[in-house]
Amino acid sequence: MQRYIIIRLLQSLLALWVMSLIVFGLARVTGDPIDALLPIEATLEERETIRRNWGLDKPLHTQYLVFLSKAVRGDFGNSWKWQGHTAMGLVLARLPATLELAGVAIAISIVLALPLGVLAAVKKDTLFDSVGKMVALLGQSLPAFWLGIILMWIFAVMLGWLPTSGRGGISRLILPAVSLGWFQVAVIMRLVRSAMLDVLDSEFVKLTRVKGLSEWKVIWKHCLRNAAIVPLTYFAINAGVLMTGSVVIENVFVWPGTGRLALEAIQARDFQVVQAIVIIFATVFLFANLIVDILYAYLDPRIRYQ
Amino acid sequence: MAQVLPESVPRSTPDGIVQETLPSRQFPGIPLFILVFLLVLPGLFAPYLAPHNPIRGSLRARLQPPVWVQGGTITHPLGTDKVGRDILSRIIYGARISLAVSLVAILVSGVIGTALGLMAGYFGGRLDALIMRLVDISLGLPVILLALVFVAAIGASFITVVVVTTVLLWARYARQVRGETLSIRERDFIARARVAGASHFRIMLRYIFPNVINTLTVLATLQIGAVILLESALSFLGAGIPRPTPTWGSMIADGRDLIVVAWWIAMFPGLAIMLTVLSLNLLGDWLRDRLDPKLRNI
Amino acid sequence: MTRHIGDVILQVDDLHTYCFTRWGVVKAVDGVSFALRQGETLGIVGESGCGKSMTALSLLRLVPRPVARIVQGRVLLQGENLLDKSEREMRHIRGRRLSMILQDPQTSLNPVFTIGNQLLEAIHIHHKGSPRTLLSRAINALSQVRVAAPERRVEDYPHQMSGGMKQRVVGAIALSCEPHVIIADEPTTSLDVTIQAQYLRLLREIQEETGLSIIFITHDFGIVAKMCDRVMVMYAGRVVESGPVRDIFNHPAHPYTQALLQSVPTMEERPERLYAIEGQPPALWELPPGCRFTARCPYAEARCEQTYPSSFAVGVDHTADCWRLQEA
Amino acid sequence: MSETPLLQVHHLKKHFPVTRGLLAMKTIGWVKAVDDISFSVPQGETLALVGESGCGKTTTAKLILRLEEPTDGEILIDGQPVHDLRGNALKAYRTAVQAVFQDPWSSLNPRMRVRQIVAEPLVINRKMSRAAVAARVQEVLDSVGLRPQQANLYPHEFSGGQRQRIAVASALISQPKLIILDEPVSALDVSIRAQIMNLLVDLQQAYHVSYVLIAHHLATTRYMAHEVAVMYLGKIVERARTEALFTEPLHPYTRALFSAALPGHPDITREEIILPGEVPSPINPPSGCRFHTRCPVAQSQCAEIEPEETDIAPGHMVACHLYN
Repeated sequence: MQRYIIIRLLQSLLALWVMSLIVFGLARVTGDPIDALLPIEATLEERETIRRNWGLDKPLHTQYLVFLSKAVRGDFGNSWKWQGHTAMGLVLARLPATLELAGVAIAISIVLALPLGVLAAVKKDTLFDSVGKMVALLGQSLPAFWLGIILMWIFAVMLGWLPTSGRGGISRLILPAVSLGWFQVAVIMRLVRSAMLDVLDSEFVKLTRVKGLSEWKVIWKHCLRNAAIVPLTYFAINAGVLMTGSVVIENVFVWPGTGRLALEAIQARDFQVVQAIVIIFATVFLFANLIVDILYAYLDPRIRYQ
Repeated sequence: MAQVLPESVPRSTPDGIVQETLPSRQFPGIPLFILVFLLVLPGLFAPYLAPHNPIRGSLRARLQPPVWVQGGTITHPLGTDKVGRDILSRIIYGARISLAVSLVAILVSGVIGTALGLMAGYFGGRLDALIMRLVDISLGLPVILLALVFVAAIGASFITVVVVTTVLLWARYARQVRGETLSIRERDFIARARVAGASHFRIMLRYIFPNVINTLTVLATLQIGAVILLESALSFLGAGIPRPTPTWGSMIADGRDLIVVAWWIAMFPGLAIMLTVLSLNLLGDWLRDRLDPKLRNI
Repeated sequence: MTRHIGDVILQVDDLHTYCFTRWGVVKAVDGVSFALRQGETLGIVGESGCGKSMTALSLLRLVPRPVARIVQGRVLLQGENLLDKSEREMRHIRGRRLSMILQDPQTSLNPVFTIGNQLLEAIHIHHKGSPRTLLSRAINALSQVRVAAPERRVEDYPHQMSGGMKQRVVGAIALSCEPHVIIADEPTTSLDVTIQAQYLRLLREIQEETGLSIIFITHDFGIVAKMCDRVMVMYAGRVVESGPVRDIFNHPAHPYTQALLQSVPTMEERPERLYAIEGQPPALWELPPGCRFTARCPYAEARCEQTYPSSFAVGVDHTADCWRLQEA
Repeated sequence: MSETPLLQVHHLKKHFPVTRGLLAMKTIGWVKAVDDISFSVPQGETLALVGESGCGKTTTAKLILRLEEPTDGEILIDGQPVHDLRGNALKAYRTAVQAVFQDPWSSLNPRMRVRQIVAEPLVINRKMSRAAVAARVQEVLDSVGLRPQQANLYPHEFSGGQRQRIAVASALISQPKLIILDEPVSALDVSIRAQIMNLLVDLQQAYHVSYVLIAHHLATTRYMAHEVAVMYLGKIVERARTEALFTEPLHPYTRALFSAALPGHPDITREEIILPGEVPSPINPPSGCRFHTRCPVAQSQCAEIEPEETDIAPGHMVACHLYN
């Protein structure tokens, strides 16, 4: 078990390192990195300062080592657009808003998708199942940003039930969280359904019925725990999808999180902030993965006792 | 839909239990129809189909509502945007981008992903570990963010969009193909091929690849939908194909701020995306039922 | 054997279980009748797809729904018709009065729960008591199937055990509530021969201790010879021959039984050539109207194709469905 | 028996490493799947390797088929060391040695037609015209009892027994000298098994081909094999002509296997030897005689000294201290 987590941790660090290479590389793929790193209107003086600060006169690998050693300490330099702030400081200040949004979206998707998926599998080929499948299909086909706009139009503009944008209070959280979680609901529901169908077919479920166990216990104790492993795997992958989905949704709802910061920073060519965001997103994603891996081990003793 | 007998195929397995497959879906006629008329035909023949120039509008005709709403005209059946461009024509031209991006991205990532997945699954060991690590990393990349960074660094273009989608998609193919290859590799017909002296290349090409084609078809169909969604999100954020080329995503972005006064600008391109992706998903599901070897008599 | 064979405990009359599929109605069990006495072992022999497993699942009312349905018949357990019971009543019967050992020990235990948990669950359904007494019952059940150090084994997960050990646990679960009848569905097919020998001996010992009735489902006449008192041969959903085990081995009456017995190589002698039954069993969704073995039978006549033969007595308690026996 | 046997196996060993470690794999033990076994098979005869799962019989088959590299020892076909073959000699070997596997449901490529499946060994290894290949395919299909029209079908259109016939046809097409039969009937229905066993015996007589038969079912080996080698935990514990072995099994493990075999009639009662416990792990197998942990007649020396392979009678080898 310990060994398993250590392996996963090492793999995460490896991924993070690759990410740092990408971030470092991106700024340098097109000729003079200064062009990429700074807005066009930057003065010659500023260019020179950056060039010296980043050691851009030195060979590439030295530059990378400098970048890496600073990055490890969370130092991505100062923001260009938001003068007087460090890139990392800006990102960390905005991170809670994004985590709040993503967290609620995850909660919505689990609370809805898990029972719906289980019921769809148990009531396979009934009306409930067909409707569930259609809802799931629809969910996977809607662009989240469009859904957000339409929801905003209906519930905020036409009905006036909810505020259109901004952060603060539950009422402002509902629309963005639903828009962000919608896709997840669809995907997880489908995964749970198919995983449940496989489990319901298995021999050990037959044995629990032979024992005389009630159907309720067969499903919610024996099947769900086995079936949960599949959507969990997916979840690890899609923690990243949620994070990036927030870039889109935050911009629709003017949610003051990292996603919105990212777009603003990119539009202002504030590369220091962008780099910090990419690395932070990757870290959050990898951390989510690690948690999923640990949950995995909790659910499946075959991993725990490896 | 109501049927007295469950639609299913009995299958005698070696252990003799009659197994039941999922009820087979009806032929996806409507989804195919939607795909042809919303994506394929407009994508191929946009200049002949579009009633108006998608880029140049007339300011006199700005913010016209669709034909069935009061104030709408038959000249612009789906209305116009704030600079008087015809929404219908822009949707027809937008299909080109969706079609081109998804086909190119699917093809490139499919070839790369399949080849790597086959090798990882077949040879195993360190090569497998290496490729799967890359897959994990690639699946963990914050794609949209990365795309934005790309665009900031290189500039928005068709190539950027294709590169970004490929970076995400190849890994899904590789993962899927590797998984299938792992299980196919253990089957006795591979051992028989090795006994007969078949080379690794021949085994991968003649024995494993034909057995993953079905999965690939299903995956590709479903992925086209995913690419269209991704491309539209990038366009929406201004990181897709640069303006003034009309794309469904950028049209929605145009309509966002005007949603209160001119809901149709954002509504119709969104519906186009939804219907296209929904049709692709339905088609993929149908293909899965039809082609997935697990559900067929082998 | 020192077993006492008592009264009829389970009687099955004219059981029909059909699967309704797109290809037509699969008559998986098509008119099966038999009686099982207390303390007796009845073998149900047949090839894959002959309906033997579906018969077993029908007795427990666990046929895969909605595809399969029991369409006709009676299953009388100690005089009560199980097919009239509600699902709730059935749950009290399963495990407690009628239980089953499944075929594959590798997949019949839930990998994510300890075996103690799965065993306790079975006991808890039918018995009330403090956790302590239930646990001691579980440990007893494990020692009954000769699992060494059962106190420690209850903490184990299935993947920590060997196949033979898992099958013992499956047996312990099935036996834990002291059922009157147990159905063993090919419980040893996936075990090695020496482990199979251990398991068969174990079942016999438990039967001697408890007076249990066993329905042994198998494709192997060797198991029948070793374990069973009476045997019932199934072919394509029907019982073609049934009778006491020695009678069947000494005077098989149905051509299918005869052919099966001759086609299996034995340890005792090497025949010059094995008798081979040509062809293969018919598809269950397009059955001929007459005898289902006609196409492969060396003695087939015109009437065999047209009408299904009735059962003819060929000895005490020994019947077979074959027109050739009408004259005799 | 003066000429050299077709297949000779000398002191064959196959040890698989058990590794552990995060980055640098460290070998912490060895699975001794096959540990110093020797046997030979003359042209036209059948040798059966019998034993329970994990005894090494399948690994032995893989070694002969060159699907695994031996750790030590050698395998000779016609006096040529199999694992040194390269180029044309290897191609010749690939046609001379073929295999039929256990599960007909997984041993045929579902995406190839029967004629392609059957022709594969020829297409890969020999330069032959299409017409010649097609003619040869028809010939072997006929010899296994399939109709020529069936060559254009896909495997899923066949039943288990017919699939196994296709597998046999494919093994026969290159006129091999040796066919490895890995449990060829155990996945088949009882009424089909006799068909395939008869077919294999007939083909051996017709083409004078040798078989190495992997089996766990003793009665099958009695019907099919000329010689039987009983394996336990990577070792051959007893090897004898079939008749001799079945009349007088010597090794305690062989006896237990015989006792455990199911009887052909309810009146047959055998001496009941129930072995305690299960087969130990092949990782760090028991010292001395590997069977001593379960042996009903084990003595003190059995735990310490490994018994030597001893010929009790001509052609009857047993490795047990009882017979030294």
